[in-house]
Amino acid sequence: MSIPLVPNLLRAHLAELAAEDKRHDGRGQFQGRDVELEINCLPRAEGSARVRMGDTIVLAGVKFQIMTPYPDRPNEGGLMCSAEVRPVAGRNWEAGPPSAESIELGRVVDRGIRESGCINTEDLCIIPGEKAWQVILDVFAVSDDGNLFDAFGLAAIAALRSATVPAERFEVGEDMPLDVSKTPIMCSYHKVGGRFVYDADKREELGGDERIHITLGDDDHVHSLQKGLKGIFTAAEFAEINEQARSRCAELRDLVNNALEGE
Amino acid sequence: MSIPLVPNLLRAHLAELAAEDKRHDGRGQFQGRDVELEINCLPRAEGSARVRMGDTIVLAGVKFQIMTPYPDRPNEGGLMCSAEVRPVAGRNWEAGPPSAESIELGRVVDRGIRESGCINTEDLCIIPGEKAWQVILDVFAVSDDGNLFDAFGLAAIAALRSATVPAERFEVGEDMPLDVSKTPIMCSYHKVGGRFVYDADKREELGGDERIHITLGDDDHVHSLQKGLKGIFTAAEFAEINEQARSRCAELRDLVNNALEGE
Amino acid sequence: MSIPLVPNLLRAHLAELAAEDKRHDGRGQFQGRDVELEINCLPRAEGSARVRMGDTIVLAGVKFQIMTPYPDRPNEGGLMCSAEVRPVAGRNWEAGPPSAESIELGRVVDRGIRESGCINTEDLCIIPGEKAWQVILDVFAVSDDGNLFDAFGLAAIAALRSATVPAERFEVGEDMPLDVSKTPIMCSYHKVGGRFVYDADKREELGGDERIHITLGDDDHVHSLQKGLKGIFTAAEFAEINEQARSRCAELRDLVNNALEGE
Amino acid sequence: MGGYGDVQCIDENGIRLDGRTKDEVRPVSIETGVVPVADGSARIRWGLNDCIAAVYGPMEAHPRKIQRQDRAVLDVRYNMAPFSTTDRIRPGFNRRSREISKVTAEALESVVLTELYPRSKIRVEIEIICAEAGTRCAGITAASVALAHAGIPMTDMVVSVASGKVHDIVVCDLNKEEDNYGEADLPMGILPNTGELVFLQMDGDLSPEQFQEAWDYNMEAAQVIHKEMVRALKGGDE
Amino acid sequence: MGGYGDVQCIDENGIRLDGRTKDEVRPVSIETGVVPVADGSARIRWGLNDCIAAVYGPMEAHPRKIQRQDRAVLDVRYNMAPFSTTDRIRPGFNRRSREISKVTAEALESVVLTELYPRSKIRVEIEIICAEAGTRCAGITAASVALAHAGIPMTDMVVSVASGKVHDIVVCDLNKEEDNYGEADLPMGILPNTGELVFLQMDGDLSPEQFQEAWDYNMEAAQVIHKEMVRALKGGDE
Amino acid sequence: MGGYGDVQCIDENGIRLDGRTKDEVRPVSIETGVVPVADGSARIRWGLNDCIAAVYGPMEAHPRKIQRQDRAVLDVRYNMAPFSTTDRIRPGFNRRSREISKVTAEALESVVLTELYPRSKIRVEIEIICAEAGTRCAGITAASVALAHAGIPMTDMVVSVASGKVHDIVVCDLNKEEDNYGEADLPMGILPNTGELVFLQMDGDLSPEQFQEAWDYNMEAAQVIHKEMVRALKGGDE
Repeated sequence: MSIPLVPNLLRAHLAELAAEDKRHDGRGQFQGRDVELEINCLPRAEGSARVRMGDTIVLAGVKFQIMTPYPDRPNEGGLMCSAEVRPVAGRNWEAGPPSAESIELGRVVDRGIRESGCINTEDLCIIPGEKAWQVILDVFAVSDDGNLFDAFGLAAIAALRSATVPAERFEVGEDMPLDVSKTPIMCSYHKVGGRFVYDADKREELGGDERIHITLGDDDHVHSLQKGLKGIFTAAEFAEINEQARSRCAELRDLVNNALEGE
Repeated sequence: MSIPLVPNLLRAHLAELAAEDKRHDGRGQFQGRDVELEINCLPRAEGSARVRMGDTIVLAGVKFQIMTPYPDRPNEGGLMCSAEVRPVAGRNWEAGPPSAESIELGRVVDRGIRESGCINTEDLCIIPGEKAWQVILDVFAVSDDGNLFDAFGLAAIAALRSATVPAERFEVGEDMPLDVSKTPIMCSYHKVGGRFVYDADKREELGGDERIHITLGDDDHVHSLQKGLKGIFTAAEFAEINEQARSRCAELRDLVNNALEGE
Repeated sequence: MSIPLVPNLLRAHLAELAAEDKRHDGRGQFQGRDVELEINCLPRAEGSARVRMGDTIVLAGVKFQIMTPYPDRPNEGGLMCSAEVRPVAGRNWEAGPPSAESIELGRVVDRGIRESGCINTEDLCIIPGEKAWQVILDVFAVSDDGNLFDAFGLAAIAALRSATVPAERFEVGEDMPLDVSKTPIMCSYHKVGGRFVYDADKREELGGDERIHITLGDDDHVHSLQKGLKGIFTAAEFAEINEQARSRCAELRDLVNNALEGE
Repeated sequence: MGGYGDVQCIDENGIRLDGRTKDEVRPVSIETGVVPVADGSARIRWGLNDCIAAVYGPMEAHPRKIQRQDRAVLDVRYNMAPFSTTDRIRPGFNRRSREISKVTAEALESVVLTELYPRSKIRVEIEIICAEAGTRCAGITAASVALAHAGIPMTDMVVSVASGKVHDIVVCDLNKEEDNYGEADLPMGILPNTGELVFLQMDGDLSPEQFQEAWDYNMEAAQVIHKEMVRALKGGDE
Repeated sequence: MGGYGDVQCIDENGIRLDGRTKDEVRPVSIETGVVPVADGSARIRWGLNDCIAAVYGPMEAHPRKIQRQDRAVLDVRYNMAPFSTTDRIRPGFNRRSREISKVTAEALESVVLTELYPRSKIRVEIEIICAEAGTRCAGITAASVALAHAGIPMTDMVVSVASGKVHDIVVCDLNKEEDNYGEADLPMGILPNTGELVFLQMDGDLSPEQFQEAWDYNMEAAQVIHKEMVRALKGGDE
Repeated sequence: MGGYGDVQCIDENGIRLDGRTKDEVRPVSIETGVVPVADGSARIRWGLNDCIAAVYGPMEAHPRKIQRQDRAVLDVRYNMAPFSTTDRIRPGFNRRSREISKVTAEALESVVLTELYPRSKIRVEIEIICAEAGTRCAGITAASVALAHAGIPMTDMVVSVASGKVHDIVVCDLNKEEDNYGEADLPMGILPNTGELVFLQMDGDLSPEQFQEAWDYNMEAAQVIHKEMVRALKGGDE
């Protein structure tokens, strides 16, 4: 995404609102936008999810391939997460080789999933040293009105948890659900008008400063952190949003569980 | 090729001529430039041709490689056509990654050959599942004075029909002619001054609108069509040039046959 | 490196100095800067060297990989030399794909080593047709104050001669010194103010014309030559610098030998 | 176009694998507003095809060298999402996508009144979310609706559809099996109000008579699809 | 973060493979002026890490589209030299390096007074010559010293260090084995004068209590490393 | 330069595989005007080498950052066509071609009066259609003729030729086998009117005496080739 000139008027406006403990769309400091989660919405994918948070819409699809295990890990398959935001998703996303923004986005979403250990790559082995599953998770932005990180994180874990290993199509056994042992959830906080808010929309992103992404596991364990963009924050600020993330992650985990039970 | 500013004066001039049923070089609406075809002109290629149409000059060369057949088609070899117009060929062709223009050119030439079925890829198998011939056809523009499409198409089929499979060099049998069962020929029509003309030269390309490429087989069967550039045409316009293409394709097919008999 | 506008004042100044047989830093026409050579300075490399010539500083590191020999040379391993000058080394070196300057630099250093025959690639074979050593020599510029060619050439041969084949780590036998039978040395001459000088620094490169790189072997045999940049020179000029190169190469060869004996 | 091996695409009663007769179009439904942040957008579901088109602009064209003094440029990208097909598609440069993007842009430029917006750029983004034969036609059709939804003036919309031949029988609006195992594919881009063309490709083998038959199927199908385009634009965003 | 297999990184007395106690920092030494042609430079040796940072600028920012009207841009590149690791690293584009370059730039932008140099560019080049866990921290720390050596005004320097967890024990300043076989890694970028943060990443698994412990180790380690940074800058080029 | 294995390149009577004596040049013929749309062009056939050079310009140099205030830039590309060698050459980026393009440009810049065309660009395109050792020399020589044919003022033309060593015997104008199996290759770019040099490379192993012998062969060969260059330019386009 090309970096627009700093919109100083927008920054000033958001700072005034923040001084009165308000946000431009009327939400509270740690209030998220409405979230819709739909499962198994992509007919050609082995697992999929669609997430809508306000006007931010994303898709995640899971595909499987047969790989040869790496020589030093003959009993393991692989997990690959890929995020590349295409220009369909917004005015400022450009075509061409992945930007630093889109690389960071992909790697942070990937680490949130991978570092939780929710997929045991040894479960993906078919024949040691010869055949294993490679799970490929593609997240795709349809409409970016801010906070793609959380939307991608939510769609990613929901798509994985809904996935079926297509063993029959590859003639290596019977189809079975992909084993996903944890449900890591990412919550992102953006410094806007001098304070952190949850689930910033595009205007808050444009008129804000640094952001912090927190991925928590089922038991409040921290699995991944990332601070992005220019900005200084204190230990006390971090402690507050970390506390907030615990309850919000639990709510979103319930949302995923309910959507999967609905299947 | 970078797109030059629309040369409005040239357009107006060509339109005036068209209104009087004339072309700037004195040709009739469906009259092509003189065509020269030379066979086996590239000593390092296994088949080759050189075509000159006015000041447009192109080469085509055929090379062979041994490939491993694809697992889902163990009895088939491959055919690859490659066209990349290098800056030697004209002032407006630029170095660098292939432009959309040059990709389209390559793919249209490729489809004209491939879709005619003139090469049976099963004939290219040497040992099923293990070894097969990959035929690589490279077309190369020396001088572009318009209508590279037809020059490439003609050189391509002539080079293929002149090719010898170099089995002895690869130690898999005796050299033999490449089996090419059909002679697809492409004819291109360019809207200039409001009407379609055959075999546009560079000036007509620059001052014209859309173009239509028609590839016909031995029996007037249609094998490939492509409309390029901005422009609207009617069913009646298409019917007229399709009719014209039948006789012209037959003439050019004779030219190829005669050149090969001359060998 | 982006080409700065020709610094005409600098050129004029250097020409005035040359007319009086002087150089801007007080050196004689064929006098080099002080040279420091340090061996085995990179803990993760199997052979390494650091060269300092004035404010030009470079590193060279040797790594080994196991390769499958090429089918037409089943008894040979490989030698790969790689030089890419990264922007750390100076204001005018830019990030991105390798420039023509950096490609030439890498290839000239590579040829100086390779064409001397100092490495016998048949010595690198482990099991014919199956396993062989690939020697990878990476040269790296830390600080470019002119004449990277000679600094790279010196670091390269010193790193190779200091290298140990890591057979134990790859479980193919016992560690042993890499066999390097010759010590090719490069000396470079730059036309500055109308005459050739040895070991030009950055200012002389910026205000100079063509350069000639000469790589000589142990017995004054010529192994590699390269003329770079725009400029015309005479046979007499070449004969003079070729003569100068013989004595200077011998001195630098002694420097390498002494550094290795010091190990 | 490959041979059809053992796959029997049409039965003895002229009924196709998906139950259609040979002159029938697959079910089509279109909605607008599916990319809320875009200036215009549309989604077409057509058989199993699922395609989104978004329009941004007119906006300033940059870098300046792409600007045209007398008109807007259309910057069109056709892309297949990685999960849109049975075998995952690797993101990145792709000659097929580049060619389809080019001919799609040229088809749309033929109807958009680009001369109203000199020096500007209109971005058209076409994303195939799920693919089932005829994705280039779905893309052109969805892009036309998205341009209209964005309020970009056009002389007409473009309706695109591909008929073809399978087992030597000409059929309307090829489905996936017919595309894979059939012998010819004729995609066209039609102006529904005049029957004129702005897009034409063809691959395979068609006799002159078969060619005419496929052409006529496309002309008829265009009217069916056009009705759904108009409905979606009148009906507003659902 | 992988499992630790048979590697025992801490013995029964709490002593680590390199002889440190769990709250100890690896030996650190810093020198300046190591790239004579640069406007500022620094080399940090930290355990077996060997990292060079060079600063060029402020200079005119080109191409113009990267210019900012109200401040300088920081153009930061983190790179690992091909011979810096056991397995040679192929030169060229690399997603990991791109991400580290980005977060490093953002950390440094938080302290550099970029508004003093509108429309200009400051290049920061970080090269890992030898790697032994924590190279991104070494890079940020070396770059801070190089910026100071170049005379670029900053509100504070950034000290970066990564503590983590191995065998369920939280340890300060991970070494290579602890990074390879441990369970968590928490790199932070700390302003030593205020304890504020400009850089934060984390990977792996930490309970809330372990997280706090690793955080506190980093805060303490930052003070130790900061002393060496100040010493190197006062001591001048050796 | 490899070893020569079993290939015997020169017989006991000093006759080479292609029938030449050791001081003989391969047959050379040159024609101009072979690229009708170019401002100047030439084709050289030299042994089995077949090389085309085309010149476009002087024209405006763009993008502007490549412009020079005081002279024209020469934009030279050397390329081998895919069918020019026994094993097909894949199109695209290639380090060898980049280096040859650079040294060719520098050789030609040494004679072209670039200062007559400030801010402009002269494009020189060299295409090897068929290759048989010494293609870079063929390219430089053809480019010189094409520049003259385009009417670009030069102080002299450049004649390029490569002598070398095979079986420890120095021979003039290496052919393919001698290049493959020989021990040294010395390509030079010579101004035929002064004997000065603008291009020089060398690979392999030459004693000081052998070096001088190869140098002298090149000087003599240059005169032979120069005659054909002049003839082609005087004779006009055939």
